[in-house]
Amino acid sequence: MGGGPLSAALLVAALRDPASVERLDAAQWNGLIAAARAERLIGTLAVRLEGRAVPETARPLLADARLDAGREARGALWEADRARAALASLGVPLVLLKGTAYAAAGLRAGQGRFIGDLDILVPRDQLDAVEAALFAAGWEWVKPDPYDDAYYRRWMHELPPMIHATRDRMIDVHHTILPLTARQTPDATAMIAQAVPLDDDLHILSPEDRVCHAVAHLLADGDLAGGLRNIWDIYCLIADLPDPVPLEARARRHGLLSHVRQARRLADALYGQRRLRLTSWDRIVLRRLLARDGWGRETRKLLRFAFFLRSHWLRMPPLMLARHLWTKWRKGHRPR
Amino acid sequence: MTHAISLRIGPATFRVGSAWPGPLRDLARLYADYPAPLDAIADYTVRLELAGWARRWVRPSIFITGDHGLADAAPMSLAHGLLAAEMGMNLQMALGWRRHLLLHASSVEKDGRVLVMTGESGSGKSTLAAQLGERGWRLMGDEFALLDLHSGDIFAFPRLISLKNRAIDVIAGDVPASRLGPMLRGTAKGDIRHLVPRADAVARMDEGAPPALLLFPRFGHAVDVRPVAQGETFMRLTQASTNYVALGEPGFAALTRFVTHVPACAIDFPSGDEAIALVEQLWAEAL
Amino acid sequence: MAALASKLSDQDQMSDQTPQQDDDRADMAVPSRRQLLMGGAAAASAIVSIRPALANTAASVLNCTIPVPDPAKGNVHINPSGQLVPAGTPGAFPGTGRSFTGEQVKQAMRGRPLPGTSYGQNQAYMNYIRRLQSGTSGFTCYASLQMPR
Amino acid sequence: MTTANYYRAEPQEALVMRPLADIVLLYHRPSGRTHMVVSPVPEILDALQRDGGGTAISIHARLARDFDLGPPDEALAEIAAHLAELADLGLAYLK
Repeated sequence: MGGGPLSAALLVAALRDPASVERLDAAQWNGLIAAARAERLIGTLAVRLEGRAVPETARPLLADARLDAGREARGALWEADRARAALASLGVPLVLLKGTAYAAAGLRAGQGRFIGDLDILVPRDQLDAVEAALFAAGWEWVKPDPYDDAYYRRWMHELPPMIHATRDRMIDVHHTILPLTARQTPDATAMIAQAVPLDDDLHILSPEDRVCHAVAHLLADGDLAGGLRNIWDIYCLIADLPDPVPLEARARRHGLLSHVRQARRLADALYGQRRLRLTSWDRIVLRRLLARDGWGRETRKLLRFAFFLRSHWLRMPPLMLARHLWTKWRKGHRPR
Repeated sequence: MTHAISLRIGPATFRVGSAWPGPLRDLARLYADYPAPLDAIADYTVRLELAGWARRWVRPSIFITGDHGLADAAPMSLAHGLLAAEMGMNLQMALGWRRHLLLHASSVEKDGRVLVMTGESGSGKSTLAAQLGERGWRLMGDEFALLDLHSGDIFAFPRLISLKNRAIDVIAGDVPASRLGPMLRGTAKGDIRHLVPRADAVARMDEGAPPALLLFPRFGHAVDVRPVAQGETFMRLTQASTNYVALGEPGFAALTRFVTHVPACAIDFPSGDEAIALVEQLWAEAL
Repeated sequence: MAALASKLSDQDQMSDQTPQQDDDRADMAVPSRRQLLMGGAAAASAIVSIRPALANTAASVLNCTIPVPDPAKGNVHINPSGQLVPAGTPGAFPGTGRSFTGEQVKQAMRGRPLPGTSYGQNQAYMNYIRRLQSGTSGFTCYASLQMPR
Repeated sequence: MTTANYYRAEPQEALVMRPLADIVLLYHRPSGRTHMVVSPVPEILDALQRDGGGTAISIHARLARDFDLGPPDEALAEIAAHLAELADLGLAYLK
């Protein structure tokens, strides 16, 4: 029923060792492409395979993906420029996060990457001013639901998502990088202080903080949705570190040391030389990350649901989790 | 997925997987004479999945998805399985195609030049194309026209023509049964029956040709012809294209060249016969 | 588009030269001291920006449905202007517990009321549908039914 | 909408302008957006680009040389409104 080997394994192998695609047959190519699209890594794969011998029929498909990725990056940089224009009068240091930051700084992690929303980090005490300026420049709330709004403001690490009325692009304004309730409390002020300027307005996090943020986003907060993409980011970011030593100290400062070490092991297991020894918990995470079949469908549903519950659990202390889930349940939220 | 088929329509190759054999049997029969895909690597994967775990037995219904999908997609009854497969393929083209500017338009070719007709579903563009396809024109497509970004030529996407309601009687009467799909009653758009394009249209599906005339047909109104200004034509074509914005500058250049070279008219007609006479007359004037 | 069209009707010929092919900058040479149309300070916008028509055509190739209200909002009622209000608010209509198809909503936009609804219910539901925002289920379907904004 | 706001023009290579019979098409490379414009917007953009920037006042003066703009105060207000709209779209930059 699964339609050949787990396609996610094909995808990871192709990113780790691009030459390996020259041994794939048509069925394996179909699995590789379906998984790459489902994991939104088709652009990254296409850039990685540039110049490789690929079957005639796969060539235009990969060329399309590279063109799309280029346009994606330009669209993301334009959103960053619009946010800069909207916030210029506040004199607030505007720190770009995740995909937009990688694209703006020309990092390897940004090559071919799917970017989607614009994520920015601003000092917490400037949140209201930033919100007002974005409103004035044409952004609006995505979901005007009072309960969500209050929940976001109190417990989440970001404003509720906003969308620009005419450009239909979303922006997430963060004031720290993890929900306030999470056990780990990364030092956002230190991150902003160490941010690296790209030009006179836009900044990105320091090399070490970029890794810590990507790790925090993936392990501490997420249910590992988009995990393969996030770990590819982490693999590239770690590889680009000028010097690996400061990362450990920085991770310890943000209370993320064990997570950064796990991320390093996972990145090595998926995309690296696969020399680091894995824990049993690592192996469970890997099973969840590779749960996709040759048709691009999600498999191991129970394992996936367990991680879904885990992501809520990590986001808030038990008592609040119960109240939050009860409120959502009463309002009709049923996990699909 | 237990059942699968690969097929090629114009430049696009599809891999269609299904939880049931029925829809793929129809596809295999109706696409039998299409040029085969170059190899089994597909541009797109389409999946016809169970719309719920009970749906295998209780009122079986299909959830259409694939590389691209729409969360709001309505489940479809298994009886409409062939339509679900066609829609699945259309959805991948609409959301994913980048090799040409995709126009939600029908197109037919005669003497090496192409007539393009665009308009909302129900405007008559598909029926008119199907009728012209039976009257000496080469049908290139009833749903999508592919505008080449470099040459400006139109390329074909000759999927099965979906005849709706009255059009079924108008056309199905004088075509051999082997070119007709099953009668699908009570779909969201009424009764639908699929028609295989004529053999030469299928055989020549890879031949592009330059566009000579663009029409905005409107079925069910008194006969009338109005030229459409370039600015309005441009705007309406951007709204009839699912990938205009995604293509960036090449899309802008291709569409600008199209509207500055191809004359455009809005035509109203009460029925098919007036429409065909009107089209033949405007076609003669346009050359 | 209408604002632009009205401006067009009394806009005389911009330049009579035939449109150049691939030269990068159109030559703005204007033969005589032409009257540059000024619509006054409250001029309707002279700029129309093209928006992706993705939803517009995508969903027309696929049937889609619009749940009224979005089940994720729980048991809420809809007031005449289409806003979600707590169940039991006077003058508000209960949710239908079913979804309307894209076709049914398109007909309703042309005046044929949604099936199984009273006049007031139909107005409330259509106002709700018009207020749909991205992220609410049914938005893609609704966006696809609209003519270009 | 002060008429003294100074707007910097987008560099010439950032804009592709194609006149059609009844309208001017504008493709803005940095944003990947297409705009359809009618007078006086193409003329304002052209004046802005020739000087690398300008205010409603300077553009009004430059356009007045080639065109009859009608009552000055109305024309100034409209030019200022269009400049603000161009800045919103990123086709000009308010300093």
